[in-house]
This record gives sequence, structure tokens and C-alpha cells, in this order.
Amino acid sequence: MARITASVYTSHVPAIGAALDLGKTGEPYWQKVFSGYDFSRQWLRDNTPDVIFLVYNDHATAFSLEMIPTFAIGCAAEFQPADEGWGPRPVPVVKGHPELAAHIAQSVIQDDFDLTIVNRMPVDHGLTVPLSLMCGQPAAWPCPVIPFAVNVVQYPVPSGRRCYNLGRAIRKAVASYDQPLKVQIWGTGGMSHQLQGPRAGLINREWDSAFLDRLIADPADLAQMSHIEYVREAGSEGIELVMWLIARGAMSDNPPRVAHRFYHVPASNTAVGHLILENT
Amino acid sequence: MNTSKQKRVIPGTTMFDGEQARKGYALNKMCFSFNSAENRAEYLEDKEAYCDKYGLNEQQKKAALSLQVLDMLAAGGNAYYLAKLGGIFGLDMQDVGAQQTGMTKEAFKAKLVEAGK
Amino acid sequence: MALDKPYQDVPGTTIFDAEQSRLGYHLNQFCMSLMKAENRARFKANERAYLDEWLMTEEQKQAVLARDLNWCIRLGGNIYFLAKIGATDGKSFQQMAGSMTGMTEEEYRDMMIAGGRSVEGNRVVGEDGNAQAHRQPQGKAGRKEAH
Amino acid sequence: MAKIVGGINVTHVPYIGRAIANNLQQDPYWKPFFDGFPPVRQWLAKVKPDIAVVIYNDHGLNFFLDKMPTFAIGAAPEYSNADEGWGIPTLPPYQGDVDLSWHMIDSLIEEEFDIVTCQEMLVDHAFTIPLELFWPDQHPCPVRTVPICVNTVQFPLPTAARCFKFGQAIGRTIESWDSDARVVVIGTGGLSHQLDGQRAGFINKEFDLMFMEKLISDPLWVTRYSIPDLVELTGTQGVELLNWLTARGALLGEVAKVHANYHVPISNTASGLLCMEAV
Repeated sequence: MARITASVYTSHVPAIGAALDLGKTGEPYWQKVFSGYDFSRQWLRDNTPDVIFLVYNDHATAFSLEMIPTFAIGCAAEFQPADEGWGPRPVPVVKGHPELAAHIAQSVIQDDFDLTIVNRMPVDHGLTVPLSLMCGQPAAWPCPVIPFAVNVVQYPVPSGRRCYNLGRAIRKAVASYDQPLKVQIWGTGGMSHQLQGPRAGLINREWDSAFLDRLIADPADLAQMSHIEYVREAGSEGIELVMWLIARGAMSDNPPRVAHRFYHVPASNTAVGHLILENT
Repeated sequence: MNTSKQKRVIPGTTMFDGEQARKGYALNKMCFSFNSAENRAEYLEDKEAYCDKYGLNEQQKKAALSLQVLDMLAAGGNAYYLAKLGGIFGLDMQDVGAQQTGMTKEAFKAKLVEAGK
Repeated sequence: MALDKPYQDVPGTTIFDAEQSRLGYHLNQFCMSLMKAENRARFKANERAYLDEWLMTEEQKQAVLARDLNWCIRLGGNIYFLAKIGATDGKSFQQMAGSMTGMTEEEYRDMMIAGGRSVEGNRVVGEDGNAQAHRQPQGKAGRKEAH
Repeated sequence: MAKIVGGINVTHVPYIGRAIANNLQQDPYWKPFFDGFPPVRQWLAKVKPDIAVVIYNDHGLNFFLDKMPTFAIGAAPEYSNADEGWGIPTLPPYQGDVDLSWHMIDSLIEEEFDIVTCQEMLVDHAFTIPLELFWPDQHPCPVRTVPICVNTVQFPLPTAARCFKFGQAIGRTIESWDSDARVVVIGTGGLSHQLDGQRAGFINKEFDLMFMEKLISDPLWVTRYSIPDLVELTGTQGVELLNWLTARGALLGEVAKVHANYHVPISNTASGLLCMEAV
């Protein structure tokens, strides 16, 4: 049986990708960001899964306003890094895992989650930056990745509770797949940041810290938080944090082992948060 | 593969699932393009070149060019999309049904009428 | 609308909801087109002519030409879409965000390094934080423009 | 608040469009089908809906297999019909109601339906033919519309139980809309048919008639069947009856039959018509 071994949480700031791609990781500004991932790169080498289920949001790349899915699962065999306006990032093609993706789709749709099934999709920084942070600059990503895109751009966006329950359904789906795969689930985006308007640049360190504590210790309670609290306290783009609840919901009910925790302000406009939780 | 184990076997019936959708992607995409009259005309001008443009594999190409519906289904085609290809040649769904069941169109129609009694 | 919109009382913040999405549909679709290198080149060669290919309002076109992102947002623009304009101009998110606060890139960068904008006073309209309307514009760049 | 005046479920075969275009309503092949509609038109003239919420499945016109939503809702000011590949004359655009669309989107996500919102959407025969049958020769169509697509094409499909719940949520959101509009809910597709494979031409009259009866008296009856069960019982395309079930869910509470018709075949399909209103 397949099982979820660990979950990884990280911000996915585009400037981090640019800094990596342009060889700026040694600059003092960026050094502070990347130092938080030294441990993680080693950890991933030591704990390479068979598949990564990567939860992220599309940033006006694969989906235009013509059609916005709440939840979209990538079932293709590969996904090309997108040109988001700066030219495509020089990173490897993302290989998918069509069989497991189709199995998860089948299982969670039966559990009343109304996924959009995607067979072709360019993937943007929301997906590739976390891979870069965790893997550096390899010639190929270390394992197949199932992209899972969540609408956190156009309201109404799904509630934290819905996301958390979706995570639980994904857990069940993975557990019913009869290949002995080790699967990691990554939740990306956040933490506090606001990119728009006169309140741009908002950061709430205290709130972020409490979010991390609650995510570890009592995610079911954290999942009850309303949209407005995310927006008010963590900025308009802080809403991306609901995606972390999908990854957390997919973990077992036992308290997880905290393998790594990191927090740093700023990377560009954003408070960078990062956690690695292992199932016990 | 895991999912195939849970698949229900219904004689003469293929469920268009993820496996079929992946297998038939290029074929169905070509059929999807036939929503436009311009593309239908282009297809008729040079069918093989058009199949190549959409990246059909040999199995799909052969099935499409011969208009054998069962072969197209085996190559991942979906009925709703294949209908657009059939439409180019003036085939309606009863022609398609008759072909798949090895009946004449008249016999196929009679079978349907019988089913309503 | 039957549902409450509790987010309207957050200062300096526009939530991209149905109303905004409807308002900004063509503006955002124009932005999306800039993901193709070929379209970026055409836009740069003649901005006005390229904008005229889209069903945008005249005001939306003016806001884009002026690169006034706050104005674009008022007209239904969403920051992730608008970012494609910045990308076309070779600007980072940080430069774009700075431009919306009236701050220079340096001022904005320094604010971020110092821990970012505080939430204190910036939670609800009517408090006294630096994102509130009565505190605008915030930086040197904005003041320059104000004259 | 808006009022749901009732619901109509009906089959949607493209072939019907050709029959209408060629005025074949009195032709012996078509008469038993077209004769079903006058009572429904009379009912519509009586209940006078302003808006039709149309629940159907797209057949490869608006959606391709690159991105296939389980549930998608239109939020456009108007919806165009387009050539679906056969070059059948297209119908003039249908007026949308963006206020109702977005109201529905807001409340459906609030109720934990993970829908896709579409601010541009082409509508195919599954949407246009029923409206053409209910309001023949009235162009533009006299009602505003909200199209809702259910994936009945690429497996996995939503379960029957999920579709019924989705329908109920649609009903609640219409009734909570602050408007005095009168809304009719339309479900299209089915009934038993199979277009592909050696089993093409499959019809199950007994099941269809039972389904139509149970839809009135006990709509949850059909939720005992899994999707593979339904394929087995009604054919690979018979699963379009999920659209009927969704529309029935939207009527909330108990309903009475206003009119029904059933006829085999139209092309490869068992055609059904069922008009219902709340009791």
C-alpha cells in the first residue's frame, strides 16, 4: 500500500526562483533565505519519496479568468515549466505520475470533492520554486510530481475547513493505492504577504508564528479560521496558507515529528515560512 | 496498475477513464479541432498530414483513416469526439452504432425500435 | 449580493471577488496575453495599438499606459495578472508592490528588510496605520508625483 | 427571494436539431417525440419563468480533455452556440444572468462544492436543443440563462448522491437570491443509450421508466447505484441521467408530475421528458 511519509510546507515566492536562476544565492540578502533550506535539501536526499503531491496555486498562468477551477489535479505524464512573462524558468520538466493521480482523482471525487481533471497544464513558479528550494538545481527532479492547483486568486476561494477535509480524503486515497509508494505531500504559498494596494508589504510575524504552532499541534482547529482573518492579519495574498491545510490534513492523526522549522522576513514581499513534518 | 483492478467489466463497453483519456489525447484533440469548418476542410485536403499535425500515433492514424470506430475506441477515442470525425463523412450515430455491432443500419435501427416495445 | 463582504473594511486592500473579476475581465485577459514573448514584443512596439485589440475600457487602457497599478486594481485588475505587465517591463514583484504604495524601490525594500509593514493600525479602515487613506502617499516617489 | 417554478428533464440528441431544421415534427419517426412537448409549453406559458438554469454535459465544444471540470458554472453576460463539427446551423446567443451566476458561485463554494467558474462559455446542443423544444421559434430565447455543466464524459464522474446534493445546493442558492425572478430548472441528457463499443444501441426501457417514476416519488432511489452500475444499466452515455438527478435535487422537497413522455428511439437514444412542480 502507498503511504504518506511526510509533509513539507514552504512559501513559493517568484523572486526566490529568480535569485536561484541568476546565481544570486550567495548574496547576503538571499543567503539568509536559502540557509533555511540547507537542512531541507539534505533531508530530501535522505528521504527521497517515490512521488510528491504538490499543492500550489496557479498565478494567472494555466488558468485565465475564462475558467477558474477550485481544485485541479494534474494527471498528465509531464508538465512544462511556464513562461509567466519573464520567459520560462531554466528548470527541468516536471514528470507526473498519471496512475497515482488518476487513482487519487477517482477516490476523492467519490468522496464528494469536485475536482477538475487536467491532462495538459504548464506549471508556474508556485510549483517550481518549492522544488528548487528543496532540490537545488538538479538536471532532473528527484521523483515524479503530481501538481494540484487550488484557486486562491478569484473569490470565492475554498475555506480552510474544505481544504483540510480534502487533505483527509487524499490521505485515504493514497492509502488505498496498492503499490508500495512513499508519497510526500507539499503545501506551498504564504506566509503573510500582500502584493497589492497601499497596504502592500504587510507582514505579521506574530500571527505567522502562531499559525505554524497551530498547524503542528491542532490543525483541525486552525482549519476553522475564516477567510477574513487571513486577509486582515496575513495580507490579501496570505490566503494562500489555506493550501497548507490540505497537506496537513493528509498527515496521520498521530502528532507529527517536526523535522525542521524555519521562518524569515523578507524574501521580496513575503514572509518565508517552512516546515517539514514526518508521520510517526 | 492499481485502478485497473477495480474496473468493472461490462461486455462491449469501455469506460472513458483516465487511462483512456491519456491514451487517446491526440486523437480526441484532433477530433475537437473539427468544431471548426476550416479545420474539417483542411483534414479532407490531406488527412495523413492532418493526423501528423496532431501527433497521432500509428494505431490512431490507421484507425482514423479507416474510420473504424472500434479501432478508434481501442486507441483511446471518446464517442463524443469521434462523432465530429464521423460528421465529416456524413456518418450519423446510427451508422456508427451499426458499424460497431456488425449490423446493417436497418437492422440496428430495428433493434432500437424493438427495445422500446 | 446575498453574502456579506466583510473584507471591504480592510484598508488599502481590494479583494478580487466576482464583481472585480467581472469588471476587470478584459484587462486581465490582456495581461494574460503577455505570457507570450511574441505578444510582449508587439505590446512594446506599440502599446496603444496593442491595447486597442482588446475589449478594455478607455480608462483601463489609460491605467495600463500610466502603469498605475492601483488604478488598474480599481478597474478590476488582479495583481497576479497585472504582474505580467511588470514582467514585460522587466520589473520585479517588489518594484511593482513599491509603486502601489508611493514608495521608491529602495524605501520599500528597506521596509521589508525591517520586518515588513506592521499589521498594527492597518487591520480595519479608520485606524491610524500607514496603509490608511489619510496617510497616503507614503513615500518619496509618491510625494514627487503628488506635486 | 427568487422562486423556483418547477423543473423539466429532457433528452438532448443533436439529431433533434436537424429534425427541427427540416420541419419533421409530423414525420412518423419524429411525431411520438415532438408530441410530448405541447403540454410542457402550456405549462411554461402558465408559470412564466424569467430564467432557466440549465444542467447538462458538454460534448467537446467548450471543454476539451486538457481540463475537465466535475461541475462548471457559466458567469457570462451571454452564451454563444457554435459549430460542433457537423455544420448544423447555429442558434443565436443566449442571454445570461451574471448576478444569479455569481450569487450561485458564492454560495456553492460556501457550501463546499468545488466548482469551476467560466466567464466565457460556448453552449452546445445539450443546452440549446431543450430550449428550442420548449420555446420553439422564439429567437432570442425569451428567458435569461445560467448554464451548469456536469462531467458525464471522462471518468471518474461525480456519484449520483453527490449530484443530488449538488442539485439541492443549487435549489437553495436560487431560493436565497434576493430577486423576484421566477426560475425554471432544466436537466438534459439520457435516458438509456450507448454510442460506443460492441454494445452500441443498448437501451433499458424498464430501468428508464422506473427512474422517471422514482425521480418523482423517491429520487434517492438511484443513489444506491454506483457509476459502473449505472453504465451497466443505462449505457456509457446513459449516465447523463445524472443531469436529471441534479435538476431534481434543485426542486427541493416533494414534487408532482405535470407531464411525462417516453419514446424509443431517437437516433440511438431512449428519449424521456419529465416536467415537475413543487407540491
